[in-house]
Amino acid sequence: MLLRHTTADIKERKALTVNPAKTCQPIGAMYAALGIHGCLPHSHGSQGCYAYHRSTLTRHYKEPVMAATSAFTEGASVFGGQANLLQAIDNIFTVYEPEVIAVHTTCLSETIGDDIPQIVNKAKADGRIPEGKYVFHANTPSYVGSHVTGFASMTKAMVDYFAESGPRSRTINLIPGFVEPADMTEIRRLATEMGISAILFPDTARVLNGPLTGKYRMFPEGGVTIDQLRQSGASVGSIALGALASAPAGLAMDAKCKVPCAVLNLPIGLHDTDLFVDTLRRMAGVNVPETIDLERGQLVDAISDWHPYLYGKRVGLVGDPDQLLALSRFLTALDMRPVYLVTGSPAGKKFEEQLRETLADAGDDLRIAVPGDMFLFHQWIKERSVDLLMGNTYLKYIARDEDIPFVRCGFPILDRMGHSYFPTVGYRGALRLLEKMLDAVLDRKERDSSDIEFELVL
Amino acid sequence: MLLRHTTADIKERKALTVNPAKTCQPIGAMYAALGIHGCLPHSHGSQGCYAYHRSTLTRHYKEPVMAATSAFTEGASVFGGQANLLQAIDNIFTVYEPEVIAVHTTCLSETIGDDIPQIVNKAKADGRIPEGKYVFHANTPSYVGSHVTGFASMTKAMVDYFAESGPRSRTINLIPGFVEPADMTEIRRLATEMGISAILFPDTARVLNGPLTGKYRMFPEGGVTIDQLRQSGASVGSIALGALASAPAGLAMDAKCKVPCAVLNLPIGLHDTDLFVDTLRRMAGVNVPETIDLERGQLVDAISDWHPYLYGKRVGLVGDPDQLLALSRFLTALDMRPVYLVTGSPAGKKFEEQLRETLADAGDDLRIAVPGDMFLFHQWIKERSVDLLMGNTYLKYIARDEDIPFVRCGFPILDRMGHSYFPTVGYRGALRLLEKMLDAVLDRKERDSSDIEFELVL
Amino acid sequence: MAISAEYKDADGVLEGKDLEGVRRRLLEKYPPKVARKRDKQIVVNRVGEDGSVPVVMSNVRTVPGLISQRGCCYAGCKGVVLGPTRDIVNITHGPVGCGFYSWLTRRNQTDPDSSPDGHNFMTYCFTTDMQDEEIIFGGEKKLRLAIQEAYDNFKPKAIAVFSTCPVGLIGDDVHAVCREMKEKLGINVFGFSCEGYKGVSQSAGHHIANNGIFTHVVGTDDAVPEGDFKINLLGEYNIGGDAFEIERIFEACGLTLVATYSGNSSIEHFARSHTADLNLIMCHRSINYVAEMMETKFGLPWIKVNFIGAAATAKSLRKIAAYFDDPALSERVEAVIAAELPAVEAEAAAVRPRTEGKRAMLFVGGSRAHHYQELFAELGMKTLSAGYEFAHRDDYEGRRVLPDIKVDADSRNIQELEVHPDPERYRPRVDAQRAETLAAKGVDFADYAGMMPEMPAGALVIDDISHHETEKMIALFKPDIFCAGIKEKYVIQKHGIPLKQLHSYDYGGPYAGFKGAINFYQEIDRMVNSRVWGYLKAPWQKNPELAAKYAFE
Amino acid sequence: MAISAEYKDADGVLEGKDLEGVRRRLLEKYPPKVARKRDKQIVVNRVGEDGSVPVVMSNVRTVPGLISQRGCCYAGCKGVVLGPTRDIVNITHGPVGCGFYSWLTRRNQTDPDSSPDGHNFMTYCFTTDMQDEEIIFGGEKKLRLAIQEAYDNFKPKAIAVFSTCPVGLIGDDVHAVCREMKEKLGINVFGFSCEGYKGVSQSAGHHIANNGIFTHVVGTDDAVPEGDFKINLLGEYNIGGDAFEIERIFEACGLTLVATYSGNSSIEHFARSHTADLNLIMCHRSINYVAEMMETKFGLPWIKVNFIGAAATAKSLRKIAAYFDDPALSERVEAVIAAELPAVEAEAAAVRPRTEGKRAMLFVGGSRAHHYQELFAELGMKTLSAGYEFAHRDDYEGRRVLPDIKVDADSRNIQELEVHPDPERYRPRVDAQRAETLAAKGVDFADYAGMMPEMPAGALVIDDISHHETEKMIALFKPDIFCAGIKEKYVIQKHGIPLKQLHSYDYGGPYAGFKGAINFYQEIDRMVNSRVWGYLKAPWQKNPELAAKYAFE
Repeated sequence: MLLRHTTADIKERKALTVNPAKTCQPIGAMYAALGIHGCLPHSHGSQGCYAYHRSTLTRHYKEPVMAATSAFTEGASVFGGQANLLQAIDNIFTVYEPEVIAVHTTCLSETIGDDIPQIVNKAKADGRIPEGKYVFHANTPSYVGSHVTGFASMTKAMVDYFAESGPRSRTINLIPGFVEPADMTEIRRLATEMGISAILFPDTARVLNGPLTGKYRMFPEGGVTIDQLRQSGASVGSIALGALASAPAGLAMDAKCKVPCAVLNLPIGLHDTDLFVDTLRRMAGVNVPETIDLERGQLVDAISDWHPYLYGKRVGLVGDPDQLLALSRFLTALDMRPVYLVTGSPAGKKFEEQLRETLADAGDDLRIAVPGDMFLFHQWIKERSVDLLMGNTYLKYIARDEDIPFVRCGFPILDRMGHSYFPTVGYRGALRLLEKMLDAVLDRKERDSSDIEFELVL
Repeated sequence: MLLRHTTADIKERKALTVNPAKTCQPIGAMYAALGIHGCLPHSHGSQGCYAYHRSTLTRHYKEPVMAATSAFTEGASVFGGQANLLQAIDNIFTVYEPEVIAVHTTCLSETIGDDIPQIVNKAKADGRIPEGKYVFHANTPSYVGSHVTGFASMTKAMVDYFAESGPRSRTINLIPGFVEPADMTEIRRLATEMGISAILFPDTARVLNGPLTGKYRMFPEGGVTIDQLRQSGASVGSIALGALASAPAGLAMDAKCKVPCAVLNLPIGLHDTDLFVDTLRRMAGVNVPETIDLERGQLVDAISDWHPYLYGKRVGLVGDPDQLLALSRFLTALDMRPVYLVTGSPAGKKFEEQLRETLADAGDDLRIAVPGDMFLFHQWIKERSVDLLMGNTYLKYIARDEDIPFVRCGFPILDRMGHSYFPTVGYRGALRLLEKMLDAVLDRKERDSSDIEFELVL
Repeated sequence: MAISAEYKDADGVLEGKDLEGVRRRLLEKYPPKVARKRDKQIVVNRVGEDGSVPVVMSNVRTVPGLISQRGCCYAGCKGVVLGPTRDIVNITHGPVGCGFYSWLTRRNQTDPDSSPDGHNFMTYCFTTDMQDEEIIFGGEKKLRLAIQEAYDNFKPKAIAVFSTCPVGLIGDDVHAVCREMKEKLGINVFGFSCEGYKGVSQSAGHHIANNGIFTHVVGTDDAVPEGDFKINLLGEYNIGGDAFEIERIFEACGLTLVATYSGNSSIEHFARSHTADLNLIMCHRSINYVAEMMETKFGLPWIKVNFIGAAATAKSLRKIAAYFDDPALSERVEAVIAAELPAVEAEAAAVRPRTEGKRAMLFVGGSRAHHYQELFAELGMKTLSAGYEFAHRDDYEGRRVLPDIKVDADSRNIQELEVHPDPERYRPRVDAQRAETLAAKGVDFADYAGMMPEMPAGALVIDDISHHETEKMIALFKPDIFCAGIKEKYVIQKHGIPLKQLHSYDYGGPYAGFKGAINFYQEIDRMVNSRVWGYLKAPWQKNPELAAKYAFE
Repeated sequence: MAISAEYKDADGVLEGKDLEGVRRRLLEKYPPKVARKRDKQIVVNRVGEDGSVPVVMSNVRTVPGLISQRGCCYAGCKGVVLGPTRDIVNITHGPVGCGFYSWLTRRNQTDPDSSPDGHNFMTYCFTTDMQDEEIIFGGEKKLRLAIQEAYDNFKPKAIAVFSTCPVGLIGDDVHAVCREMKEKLGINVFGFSCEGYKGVSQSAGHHIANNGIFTHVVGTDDAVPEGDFKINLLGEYNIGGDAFEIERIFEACGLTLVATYSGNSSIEHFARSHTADLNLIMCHRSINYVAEMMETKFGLPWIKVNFIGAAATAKSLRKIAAYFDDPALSERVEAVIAAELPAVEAEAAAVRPRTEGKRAMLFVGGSRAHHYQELFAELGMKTLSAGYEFAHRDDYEGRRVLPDIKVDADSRNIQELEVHPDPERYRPRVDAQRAETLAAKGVDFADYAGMMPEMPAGALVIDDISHHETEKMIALFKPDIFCAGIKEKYVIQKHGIPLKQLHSYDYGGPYAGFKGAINFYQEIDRMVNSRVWGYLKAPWQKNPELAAKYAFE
């Protein structure tokens, strides 16, 4: 047993988190910042933070993850990090020449109380920021929220710093949420397929799933440009995908530039993709093309074909709030039963209500912890197991100990390929999730069937 | 044990095929014919044939597979099937109203020696073929070749019957071979991405992976039209993908309409997709767009990332000749070692030479049987096992008995979803194959690792 | 008992529709000759006071080009009847396809470890993979060698050979080769001339299979198994484990199963099956020949049973008990029924609120279209229409019409074996008087009432339904569930209507017996109440207008 | 012996390039102040006749914004040194991230079933997940409760607490809480003030970890393990099973391993490790403090060993044997070496034709950049450049420079424990005379010669290499392989050059000892000869012209 000390005996814990189902804000901010073209994320804290964030993101994406740090020493921690940040800005623009530096804070600099705008202003005044280049920031104290909060804050900062009102264009802003580069590509593709011009931010496609060509680019092709961010204030509307990760930016855009915002679930699964496409259609005043009808119809077809094998399956899910909500809706639509759900993110009462509403039919053994940890989740499973586990790589320890089929999804995935290239959003993404779940469930069925029951055809 | 009578003791067999790695011509002809828009395939034989073919195709595609039969009785078998075919043509056009009927023969009608062109001519003379509608045919004796031959013959018949010379257009003919509907879509997409107008035939996309909408269409949206087939004779060139399945049509096009033809491997894997794209580029005189460079680069990137886990793996492959050749090239490119290869199709000496050439570095335990059967293949494995099996669903009996990781590919796949929607051709398809192989290999690695060796990150 | 067959209370009319109008709609598009033929195969059910029903033309040729569900003679012989016997090496003599397609595609489960030698060849496909040279020069030589190679590699106790279409045409004497190899190898080797073009459907193949197995196997071992109440179960192929469930029930009742034809079977069981006391027939169509011949030759009577549906299972068990007329057996049977029914009834009660009043259509096989009406009735569902794929008139109308059935040219050359009482082993199990007593108790020997007398008046009976008619029926009635096979499955489902495969059970099951009934209830509940059928239209298809652009503010 | 370190025969110049020019290229883009600093950390190696080498400025602050490989103090303390001990519940006191990132990401293998109680908490992540209210009002209360909950849920024998950045700032007295809870729970509870901002790299964390473990654990159990030749292995963290391989070899040699710091370790091993006869140091940087303190307090001498590389392993074993000066042990050691080497040599010989002459760069850690040069040399590969991520001058230049090292402000406040000989347990293992005898035999007590004296003159030594310098080195030299960590891996590989992770071993290993050498040879063969590096250009990029359209005819 890998988690040999976990038992079904649940003791109340108020202070100790065991096997967290979240991590801290700055990593989310770093990931979001990488979705700006020519941007170097900068961690204003001690150098351990950026090392850990870069390592974790690299393990997930298997791609270079560039960022810088203020490299606080004890002195900086006592006297404030202004000198470090000024020096960093100078060095970064001199040596690495990014278009923009996205500063996020850490628990250290937040505890000290460094005033980033003031420092940036000083850097500007000192001429450390070259003409036409930018430094912007988000406050991402690690002791508030989670990596999702950090992503949301940095995305909102893009609006706060750059969006400018202007004569209404025909463009729509798409705020994709904390999803994979491949998902961002797919979200854009759906809009493009509908003939809609979109500004998508952040956009990590081609930044964190780039090609191998023998030529390294510190600032890869992808990412939203500062120009696009500026223009986003003149868009017809915004669609913020995911209340936790994207709504703050969408609502800030509305407040700042009067660009109306629809906050939707992540477009994972049939119904939330329907909602996304329908909202796009109505917002842009366009018709949904047959190509999308076809994708949708293929998904419905596949659901009907494979329904018997997923029907009624009890599923345990660990993930970020936006993912949990959309996945729960999808699984319920498949007549599956998500019964144990944990997110580490303190997503709030409203989120939990929405989740419970989505899972109203899940049955009487529904257990939800917002926030909770994987240790508690595992204890539930010890009490009564499930048919399928879905969540990040850390779940594999539970999957192995309890011998439960496991589909990797969410963040981080440290031990398999695929998530960088194949979306889980949209109808195609739902097909992929369907395939993944079926593979897991059917492989298990076949493993556990006797020779007599072993089937050729399914 | 599921195959409990299989032992490593190999006795020469000359007459008995055990666990065939092929099936008969007509099913291939039926599949190809479904790739014409508005076409009803017609099996000229006893009704068992079409029932078996429809069943097998349906199990693979999980979609309606429509076809008709001449429903030979003993009388027809003695006196010839002319009356049955005439009656069938009449009934089909009256009741089902297809645009075209694609007749293929069977071992029965071939043994009798029914002359299909003569019967079709009589049907035409009798006014049984409505104006603007067509009946065409291919001879597909079940006792020659395999399902691949049948596919090739029916595809060639499309050229023989319909292609017309004309002033050179800018169009390129793409003959995709015996691949999935999703593969046909991907082959077309690559051409479209390059700005190339293509006539793709047969084209089963949207015929055998159609949507569920509540409305059944006996003749779905997809398929090459007879008009397009007619125009194919005026194309700039043809690319025939797969020497076994597509070359006959491509060469017939060249002979009949002087449309030059390049015969390539199926575009499975990096190098054969490279070759396909490069040939397209040169044939059409266009540049390869960056979007395709990106896809390629992502594939190369993923190969480099995951190389350690596939390197040196000994693989057993069963499949159709065109697939075997392209897969072998891909696996070799990944530094894997395809060591046992079987196809049931009598693909000829030249094919075997090409295969051996591709596998020149595979090592000293290379075994190839062309044609061979799965029983022999299994016997090789009994002698020395492999790290991975790839092939159709029937291989799962061997995979289970011998406890070998297994990736389903080829025809038929009767027990998993995915092949209908996600291509294995092109760079994206190669990524999918890579993911499938990795999942199989890594799941096994993790299953077999001790608790001590179990890894979080890979 | 909570489970009953409520459809008999139906109003006798197909949902108020003009029945002749419905028939007309099915036929109107056909060319006149086709329409005339199909007219006789599409019948509105009427049940006379004497139980008589209208004539249904059946077991006739399928119209070329019309797209029927049927398969061929080979499929009936090798695929259905002989396929499920695990310890025979079944060699398909012909081109590769027929062997390939019938390889593991029928879900006949088997338990090889219940035989001492553990033989199981069902996971294997054996074929001579005939090439053009054999078509030209004859395939006997290759067949002979193939049998030898099969023997050398597998050392089976029996080898059977199945001829496919071209074999008959080129004139291979398969039987002579088999005789020769039987002699040479000292094991049982026998052949079937079941070329695909024979007869008009699988049915011909069943008959040929029955003849062959009766000729070459039945009665070749006179060892009498132990047991007080020895029975054979005929026409049960153990799809999805049905036979296992029935075996379980038999064992609980104290019945000794000598042989099943041919689910979970061994050739050794057939060899001594003539020593049983009673034959039970599940699928009348595919197997009644063997039962008839065993009665003639060995004096073994048969009764029709049905283990599909909990009520039917209980009824069949009581019939068997009545036959043996043993108080201990009867008591045990009642105890089993009493023990099993509560769980079934509880499940039916749980599911029924979600299935009540839903409407089914069944077009399948030679017995399932009938038997499964029981299970639907137990769910409160009614059968609007049903028909067989390859049945004969007696399967529709009951064996009472046997004397009236005219054998046409297509079936005439399927051999009828001439069978006589075995001089030594003929042993009538019941005399005439006892037969009469038993008949009074409902033990109706050698009888099958047919499907139609048990269907409500007004239900539509369609023999060998075509794709066109299927489409029309769907359009006219939009049933809640449709039962047929894999070829039909996705056609129907494209309409947004679930199709239950009753050949393969959609890879579920077992559905026989008590546990099977529970499985079936759950499965039908899943199918007719699946959320997916509500997903057919996208929001923009349901509600296509564009909202004002600023609805999002 | 076929394996030798051939790079020493190198021509002393970095492939003929102007060495100062290379240094200039690395520095020219920096702002002057940065360039001045980095100038002292980038050094061309020269080895004097007395073994002296140039000064490398090291263990100094990383320049903000420059992008270095380094992590923090917490990473060195909790992640590196304490993390691999399975039976301590390690609670990270701080916001969630630090605990999360150090959860199972270092591949320290462990065998819990080798301890009687089977405790293993390494698969768990424990954190106080500090929230803003604790930042404002203090986190001691939560920590206290967390320790209690950890005890209630897991009943460990020890709990350790690791402070992250904000803890120091808000002034939580972690040590007081630990003392209080130790009292209350009756188990060992101790804390580490290893806030991320302390020192200039992981190195500070190692020191703090050493201090803590020495203070709270070492010497708390005087039970003397059985065994004639008792050793501790220090600075071996069992990445990918390295320690298991070394344990295997020790066992074969008849050496008794009392404790490993801290791969495959139990807190109980540390507690009695002072009873051993000799300390062996693998990673000098991370662990020499404990060795020093044990020598002072308990009289236990230490020697530097290296089990990376087959020759190095053999050499280290012989050094140990020399120390114990026991003929039986020496014989056994020689027998083990003789038994193990042939397989290693055979593999080296097989691989070497494909690796010979290839060029490596190593920038990693505090010892691996040195040790792995051995393995590359055994493959006939030369090291063009190397550097440490967090080492001190003694790791580069050898402990001979220790007296000259100036401790700067960043390191000064990392506590130096004042240690004195234990009045009861101090027991010098070797007297001065014997030490001299042994030194003559190559048993160089308390010494580490450093990396540079073993590198060829002309090789470039770069301390705390930046991303910019990495890029320049790649552009200038295009090495065949680059060794660093996960953050660097894909940067390098985007250039088409394989990167071997020497922290995690790319999830391979073990690479220590004899079997490890074989693994490494095979892995490097795979990496430098992978076909994929030849796929970087598409055909149309290599050969962009368009052929005539009719080339296909």
